[in-house]
Amino acid sequence: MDIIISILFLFLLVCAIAMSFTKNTLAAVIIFGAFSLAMAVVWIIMESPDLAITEAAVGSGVTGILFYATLKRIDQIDMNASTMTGTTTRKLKGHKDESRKRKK
Amino acid sequence: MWNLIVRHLNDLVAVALFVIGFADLLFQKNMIKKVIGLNVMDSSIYLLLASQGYITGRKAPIITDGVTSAEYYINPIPSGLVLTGIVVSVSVTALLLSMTIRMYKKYHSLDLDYCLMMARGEG
Amino acid sequence: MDFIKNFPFFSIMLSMFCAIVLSVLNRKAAKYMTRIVLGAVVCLSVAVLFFTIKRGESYVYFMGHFPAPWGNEIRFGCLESLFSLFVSLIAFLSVVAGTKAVEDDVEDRKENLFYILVCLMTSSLLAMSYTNDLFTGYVFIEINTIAGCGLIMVRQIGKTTVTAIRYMVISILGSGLFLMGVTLLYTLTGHLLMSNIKESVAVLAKSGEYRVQFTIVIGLMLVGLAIKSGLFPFHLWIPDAYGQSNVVSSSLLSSTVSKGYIFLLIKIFVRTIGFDVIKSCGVLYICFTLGVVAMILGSVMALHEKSFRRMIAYSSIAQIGYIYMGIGLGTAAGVAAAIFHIFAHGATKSLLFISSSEFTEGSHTKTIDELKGLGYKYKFSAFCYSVGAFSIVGFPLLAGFVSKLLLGGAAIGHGAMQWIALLALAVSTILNAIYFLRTVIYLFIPDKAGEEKKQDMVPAYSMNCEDYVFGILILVMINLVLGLASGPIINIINNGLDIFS
Amino acid sequence: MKAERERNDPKTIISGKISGKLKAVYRVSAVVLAVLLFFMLATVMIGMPDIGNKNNPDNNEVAKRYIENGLEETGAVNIVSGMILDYRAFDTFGESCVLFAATICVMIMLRIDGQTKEDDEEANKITFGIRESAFSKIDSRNYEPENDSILKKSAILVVPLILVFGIYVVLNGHISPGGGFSGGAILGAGLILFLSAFGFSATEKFMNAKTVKITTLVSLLVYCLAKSYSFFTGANHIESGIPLGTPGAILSSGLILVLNICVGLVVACTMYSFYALVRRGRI
Repeated sequence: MDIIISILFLFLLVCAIAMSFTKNTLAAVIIFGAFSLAMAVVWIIMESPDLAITEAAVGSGVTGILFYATLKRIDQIDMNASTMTGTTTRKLKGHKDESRKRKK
Repeated sequence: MWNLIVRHLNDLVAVALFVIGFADLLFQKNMIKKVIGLNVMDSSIYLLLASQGYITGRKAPIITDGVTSAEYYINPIPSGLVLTGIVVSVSVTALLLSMTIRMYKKYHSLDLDYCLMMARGEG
Repeated sequence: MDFIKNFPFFSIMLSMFCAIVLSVLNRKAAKYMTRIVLGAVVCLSVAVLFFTIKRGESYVYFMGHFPAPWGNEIRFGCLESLFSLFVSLIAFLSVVAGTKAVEDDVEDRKENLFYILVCLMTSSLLAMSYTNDLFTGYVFIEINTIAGCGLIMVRQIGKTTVTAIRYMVISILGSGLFLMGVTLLYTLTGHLLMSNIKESVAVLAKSGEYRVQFTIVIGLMLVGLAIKSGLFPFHLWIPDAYGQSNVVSSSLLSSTVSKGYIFLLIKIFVRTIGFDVIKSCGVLYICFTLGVVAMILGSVMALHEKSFRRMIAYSSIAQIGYIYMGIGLGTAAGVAAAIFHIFAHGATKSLLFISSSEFTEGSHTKTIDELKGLGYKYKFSAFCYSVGAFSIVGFPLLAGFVSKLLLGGAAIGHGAMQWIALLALAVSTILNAIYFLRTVIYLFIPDKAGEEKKQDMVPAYSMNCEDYVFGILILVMINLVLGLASGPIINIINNGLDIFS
Repeated sequence: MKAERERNDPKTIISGKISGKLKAVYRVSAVVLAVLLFFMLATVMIGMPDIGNKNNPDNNEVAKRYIENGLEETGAVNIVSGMILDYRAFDTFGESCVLFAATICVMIMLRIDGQTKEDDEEANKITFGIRESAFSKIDSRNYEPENDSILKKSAILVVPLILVFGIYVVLNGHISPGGGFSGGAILGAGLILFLSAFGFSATEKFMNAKTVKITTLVSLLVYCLAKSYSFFTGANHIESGIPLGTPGAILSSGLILVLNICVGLVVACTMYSFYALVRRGRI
């Protein structure tokens, strides 16, 4: 038990640090999803199933979806701006790859 | 020393996560990462709170087989408080994300400092 | 008579209920319903205030079927009911007097959402003032923060969004620290109810255990709430937030929302942890120092500010410094003076903000220089603004004078702190006088050059808007009452503090 | 135009030559502050009571009564549910109001009413110059996925399961882990999945602004009134007269079931409306 929880804690710390230093916004959001999932397992080990089910549904579920929807909307705003003016206004290093795909 | 760290492992991890989240919320420029930092910070406080209720060798507070002895279950209060807290952090996350979209619509940037500068420039 | 014990609960639930129902009403119905409900809350608070003054003791009210450490409870004495009366009265008057400004600034179809936020804010402030449980306090702090953020951004120009984001980010840092403090306190004492925490803390403090821990816990809570109320090093969000949002929002934010946090802080200091423990761990010196620095620096920044609304906002920083200085003195007299200053500043600031709306909206005045000669055009607003300015400077007969007198009186007899406090009060008052009287003088300077500009000004809406006149006049009267009849109010505050802990 | 854009580009201002050094200072100060705060809090933590010890101050008479009398007094098998919805119900009521306040703020931010000029522009932009009222293929191209058959097929399989599971979690909140909030979030996630697979036109048949509004209003009102009744009777020492039923049955534990259903509905609608508002500015 101790070993499992130590590994999970290590995973949480690595996720948190990686999230702070990654350049890519989308990657940060995905790492956050992993973080929440690990948190849910920690709750199970800590004998709080209520928290586990809530964290799994909310942390990695709905919050993640909201983040993705936000990134998508931001992308949309950029796309509209570029079709309106003919120039690209992209500043985010975050989802460069996505936008490139779209332009093709 | 090692013994002490092992006994307070949950506390120390929670504090480390709290500090990382706090620094992210304060120093990251990208709004999305700020919001993630907020979530990490809140999770860490919940981890700390729930650790206090945990008692080695006891079960989750759902009554099984009609046993209602306090010797058999962990402390239910921290779980309840954390449940309330999680709702608060989801609400705040949604609010901040919606404001981020609005800001991006106006200034085409996720960088809060840059947007502040642009807003000042408007007079 | 005993039925009055239910009234605090009714006032919290009534405003929540109103907020929920407002979500389906149209703007006109929402406006009137908000007024009726806030008026009813004011009446309920008055009843509770008289009841508690008459009985002279605190009451505990179960929220549910279970007694205190198990269930939630609210507790009210005369101080809590006075604060609730103040909050609901200011909210009611701001909404009534600022109707025109709200109609101008908020989109028609979102106006009911604005009133929902006002109701939620009022209800959370009432709950914060009545609650006897730290975690309930945290939940209602969050409602207050979110509602405050909504109030800032309800005037949708691009700038307010950025301002609201910054307000929100800073506030969340504060709530994170506060929640951390609550968690650690729960770990150390095993309770969330304020009275029970006090018992445990007294036992632990006697045995000398966990001394460092308590200092850190108190520090975390203090910093968390200080960030939220905008004490000096954490004040960066104030000028933008108060300067750009709608006047009603500014008035509510500066005179009620930030005061709610300070009231909760006083509650934590006096009722939860105990003033003796607080004094022994030295946190009060931080309070005092930051308060004094805020008093001076806030005034200096206001002096340098060109924009009219932002100048009033900067003066809020100085006034919050006064309150923290009063708390930092560490005596009952100091806390009483701080509480009186909460009321005095709240009444004055809302008067200043709302009466300034006619200058800023009517003639699109932004800078102080443009105020010249407006006093002749908008006579009523200029008069009321001057009353507010005189009050905040500390003109005798008005609220600000009494509160400064009380703060000065509380400072006497503290050795070195006494001189620092008195000097800071003197310097800050002089600076206050310089920048506020400047605006008053500008208002009444005849301005030849600006004659043609006046042609296209909006006619004074004080003439045809009875709501505005009514609200502003009542605010002026509150200032006079706080100044002239300060004796009974100070008595109530002192009695309230006696039964507070 | 282009030059202006470049000048306004944050890259040239923020990460360009002006703030190259500033960025390093920023990073270093962040790390230093984090490390300092960590050591401060860590020293505090080391001196705190141990984790997992049954003699800690927080395992006191409060927790004991919850466990020993909780089943009798609230009728809920899941003690945590009984605690947050009966003993400490005022907190939980505040929590629902936080969610409500957040929804209102998100609506203020993102709802497009077509009243102001900026909104009109926005509506035009979203639909590539075609007015928003004209829902068309272009509209769906922007909001909704292209015909993604993998997503559609798997959604047909998964969505009913998710919804049933969500309903199960809500209804069993007082018996098993979960409750109104987690169940509502699961329901909301199911609705969002349905929405992203089949688009707004299919979802609007059963979930539109009116449904969301009415559901939220009714649930919150029921919640508010039920809790007011319970607070009022409790404080005045009147029997509430709500039967608790046999522990372990679905229809038991008095108001907790009703409150769980209300919270579940509110949360599902809130999550759905957050997503819809973020995606297209209307519910």
